[in-house]
Amino acid sequence: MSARIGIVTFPGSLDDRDAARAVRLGGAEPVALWHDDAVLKSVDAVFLPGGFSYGDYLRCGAIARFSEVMGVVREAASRGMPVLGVCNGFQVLCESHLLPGALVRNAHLRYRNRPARMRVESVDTAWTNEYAPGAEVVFPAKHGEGRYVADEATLDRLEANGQVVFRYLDNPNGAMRDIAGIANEAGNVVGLMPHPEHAVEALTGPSTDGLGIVASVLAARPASRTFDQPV
Amino acid sequence: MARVVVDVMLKSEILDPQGEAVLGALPRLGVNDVKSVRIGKRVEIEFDDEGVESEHSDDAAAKALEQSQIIADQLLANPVIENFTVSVLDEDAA
Amino acid sequence: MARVVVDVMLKSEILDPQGEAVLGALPRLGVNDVKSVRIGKRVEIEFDDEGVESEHSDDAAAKALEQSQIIADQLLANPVIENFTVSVLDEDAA
Amino acid sequence: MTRQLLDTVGVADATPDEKQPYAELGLADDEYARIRDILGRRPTQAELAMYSIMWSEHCSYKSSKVHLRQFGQKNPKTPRLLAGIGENAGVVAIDEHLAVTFKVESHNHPSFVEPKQGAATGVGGIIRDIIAMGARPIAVMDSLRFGELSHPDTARVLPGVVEGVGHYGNCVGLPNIGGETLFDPCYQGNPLVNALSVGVLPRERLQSMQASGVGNVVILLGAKTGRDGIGGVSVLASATFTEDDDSDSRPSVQVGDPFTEKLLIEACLELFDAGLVVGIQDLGGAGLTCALSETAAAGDGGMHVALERVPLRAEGMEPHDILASESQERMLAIVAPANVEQVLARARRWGLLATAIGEVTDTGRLVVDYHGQTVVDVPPASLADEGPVYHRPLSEPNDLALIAVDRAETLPRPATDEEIRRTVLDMAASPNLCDKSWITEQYDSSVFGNTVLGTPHDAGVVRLDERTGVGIAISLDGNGRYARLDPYTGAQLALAEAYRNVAVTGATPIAVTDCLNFGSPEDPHVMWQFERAVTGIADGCQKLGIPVTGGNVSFYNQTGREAIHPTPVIGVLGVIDDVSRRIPLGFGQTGDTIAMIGTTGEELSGSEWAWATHRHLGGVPPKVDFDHEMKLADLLSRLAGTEQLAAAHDLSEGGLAQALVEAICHSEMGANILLPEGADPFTYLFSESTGRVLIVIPRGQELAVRGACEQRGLPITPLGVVDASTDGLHLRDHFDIGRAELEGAWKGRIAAHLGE
Ligand SMILES: Nc1ncnc2c1ncn2[C@@H]1O[C@H](COP(=O)(O)OP(=O)(O)O)[C@@H](O)[C@H]1O
Ligand SMILES: [Mg+2]
Repeated sequence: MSARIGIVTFPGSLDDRDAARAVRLGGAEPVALWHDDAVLKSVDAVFLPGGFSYGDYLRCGAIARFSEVMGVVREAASRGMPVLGVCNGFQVLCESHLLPGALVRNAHLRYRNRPARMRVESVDTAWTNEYAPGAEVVFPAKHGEGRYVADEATLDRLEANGQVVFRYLDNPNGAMRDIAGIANEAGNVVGLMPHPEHAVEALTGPSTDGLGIVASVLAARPASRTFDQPV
Repeated sequence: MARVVVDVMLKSEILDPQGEAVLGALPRLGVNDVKSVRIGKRVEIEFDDEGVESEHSDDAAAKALEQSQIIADQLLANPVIENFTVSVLDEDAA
Repeated sequence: MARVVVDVMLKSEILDPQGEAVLGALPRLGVNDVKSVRIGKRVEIEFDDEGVESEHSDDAAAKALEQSQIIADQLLANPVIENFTVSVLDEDAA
Repeated sequence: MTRQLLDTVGVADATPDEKQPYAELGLADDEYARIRDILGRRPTQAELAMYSIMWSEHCSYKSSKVHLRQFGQKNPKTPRLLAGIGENAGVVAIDEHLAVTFKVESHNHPSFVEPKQGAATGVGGIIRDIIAMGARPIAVMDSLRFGELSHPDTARVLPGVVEGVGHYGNCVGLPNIGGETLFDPCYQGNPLVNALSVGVLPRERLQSMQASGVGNVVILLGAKTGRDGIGGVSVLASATFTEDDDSDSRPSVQVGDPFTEKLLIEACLELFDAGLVVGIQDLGGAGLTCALSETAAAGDGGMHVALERVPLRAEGMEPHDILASESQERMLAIVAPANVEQVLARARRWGLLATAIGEVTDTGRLVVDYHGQTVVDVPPASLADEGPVYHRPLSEPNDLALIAVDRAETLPRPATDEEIRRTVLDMAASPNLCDKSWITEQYDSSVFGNTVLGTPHDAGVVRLDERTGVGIAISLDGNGRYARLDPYTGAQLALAEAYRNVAVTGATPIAVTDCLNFGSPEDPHVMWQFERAVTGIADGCQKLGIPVTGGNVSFYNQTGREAIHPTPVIGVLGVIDDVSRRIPLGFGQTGDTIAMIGTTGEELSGSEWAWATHRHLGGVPPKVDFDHEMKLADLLSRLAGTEQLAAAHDLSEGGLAQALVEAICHSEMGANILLPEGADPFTYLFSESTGRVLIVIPRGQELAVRGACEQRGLPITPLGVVDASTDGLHLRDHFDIGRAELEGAWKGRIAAHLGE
């Protein structure tokens, strides 16, 4: 049976269908999860897609954090379930304190859409283990609030623990230490600003590098493990 | 009707590019003696008084303040990057 | 050192989708008695005192206020949809 | 604030002589008399507000109607057309299963007053037209015109407009797949913001705006109703309020909420798929007034509405305020009583407000009650369909004959190779030709994962179906300078360019939408320009065999008495069977042949060269040849299907020189060009003769491509080869320009002008 990857739809999620396509093309089965239902439908991993949840009003991801589904995602993540947040999903993970730091307004103050070249800095995560260490990848980056910030101590800790997962080669937003994506200490929760799900087909993307994300989580899947809420 | 204001500002150590941009534009307005500009959010919260009506307006204000504290802490400000202050607006200032 | 605060709020008749979104989220925090939320900008402007140093601090404040009025009017607020208020911050509140 | 007696139908009956501010509302004496005639009494305030809005130029098309009829009369009959002019947007069949709907609309004036919100709500409005047809919106485009790039007001308007277009589209999750940005002093006080949206639907999901089925329930979906955009009818306020109310609180500016729009899209599509709605209509200009009267008129003819049920955002709104409000992000659905609960539940699930406000009747009247008192009782067709029709006087502008003889072909030209080289660089750096990525990078282009070609390609190409690979191509084009010189030809040039831009991607053009931006219809010269442009488009579409499926007219684009250039903007939709066969912009590989299809004449009047280097506008625009365009389109779609082209690029503003600059900068490769024997390099590089395309032929395909051209009688001229090792433009025997120098001229101009 192929792995089941849950994709959460919040009001204002935009990339949920695209994430489902990427999951499908990567050989897994996408499963739709709804923000207002505290159920994970026996998925093996969760993908929080990009978009503008709740309009991204107030702060990106701030309101989505309070959704029913995030309660069970948080719980499952603590038990080791792989969770990926892309763009708005990354913001939700930071706002939910599943990942340290915050994503703030781009230093140049504009929304900018440009392919981002990045280096894979850590392959010890559930979502990057199939990449070669130090591999260069290109995903579209498109956001107005993607500048990663954290205090120096946190940044040092992230670096020391190998929790910096993706680093920009041409920093598009002023992110501290060129950070594009990070992981939690356990390596099962990963967030990044650029969009791997928009780099899965040569016809539509700047590369097909995004497929490595799905391949990684498939490879990381423990033989038989379910992260559903214990009954 | 209790009205509360929550002011949310970026922590001083966090770069505020919007404030910087405004600062950079000031000389064009002929203003040259500004040292810094910081831009944050002002959130005005208006509480419903139903049910509190009969109570003292002081109580209503106290309750509104307390609730606003929770709202600010949990939702309006992100403690990683922001600080906030909460204050009750004068009835007549409304 | 004069510090001025400019509060910029959407005019009351203008839709504030940000405020609406926050209002809609409050029940998730267990807060049910809020009637409205409006979100605007709070701009803190800090003036340089060089040159004004020798004068009275009142003069400095008055000048800062006047300049802030101009900044708010020309740059910070969009008169088509926003109103603003300008106030001097207490020295010690700083 | 004390309120006087409500102006009900009963009150109106009893007070026939009450003075009414109809003139202030823009109604003429005879129009007001006709309203009294229709009603057999004086209108109530609410009715007066409704008539004044529905009979305005914007809603009734009273000046343009007699001319727009030509589209219907000349439109070629095609089985593809599932819904045409008169619907919210035209719908064309793509294959057995899928149909596409698309339309372009203006939001010019609001974007000048409040650039960001004006542009944003323009995008929001056109998206709701697409939803109303039963389609999922899948992309947007924007055609923008500003005053001089160096003018201080452009620094206010342009960034705001771009931010608004970007913010709204990005936030509802629609890729922006193209558009245009042009600068001319004539748009200084009157920028143009035209937004296009396109959507896709299974053919059987096509929706109608009919309020049919007596007893069916009228449901208002989406945002609360506030005082947005009721500026026009606010003169009625003084009649109802004894105490004066802050006039500031009656903004004409509307603020968009793309988040609510996104919820509207998802909720409406769910309702359509579940078969829960009988009719649907968006609320755009004229708000409830328009939606109620149009759905009622299109349906069984009667409707009853309890206005107090409309959820309000502002306090103290009067019936006429509620009816006139242009609050954004609202739709009106007609639902069978048995389905009402389900509709409300589904809306709730999406966090969307939904309220039953009335029902369909068979009375033939639109009756609106407010707290049980009748404030409106009118035949709905008198509002929606039977507005005034004007035959405005037309007269050719007096200066046209003089302008025609002031030909750009007589202007001094760069003489030496060095001067021509300089001209290539200066033109590349000019506002109209320079790189627009400062703008387009503020737009999401890849959301949905179906964008096959986006900016800076000639047309946007979007995949519709992952299984079959079928897709569409759209281009949006206009040229106000050409239209100023000759509105008939100018409009046809815009049509021909959009058509060719679609063809260049390998798609086959199938349908047209248009946005006609003009000055005041009360000016006979403007009205003449309008009539000529409409006739040009209608004749052109007839020749091309593709129908105009819908569009928009924007009049009164002027500053004082000075009208903008007549600016018809044309959107052409094409279909491509397999998007993987699309032809991109660029250069292919080293050794590929660069060639040009088409003929270069000495056509410089109205050109970018004449404007950029001499500030000159005169003469007659280039000739249009639709037969040639059709052959060209046929050729390109054939060559796309057989994958015999590596790349193609339309020649338009700036001519061959600019097309080469763009291909070089995009592909980061060089071009070795040798002009044909005896060709005058200046004319060859800068003439704007139409019907020309730069193509790149992979090695080994030259003969086949040449044969395909000759077979269709299309002239093809080899120009050189692609060279990845030399980088830049090498014009043999004349000059070289390195890529760094080209890019230095072409890139970064907009940011530099805006001081960023
Ligand atoms: N405002 C805009 N919005 C979206 N795309 C734009 C805009 N302005 C220009 N573009 C894109 O930039 C590219 C170059 O524009 P233009 O020079 O007008 O192209 P062309 O001459 O082929 O019509 C095109 O792909 C066009 O779609
Ligand atoms: Mg073009």
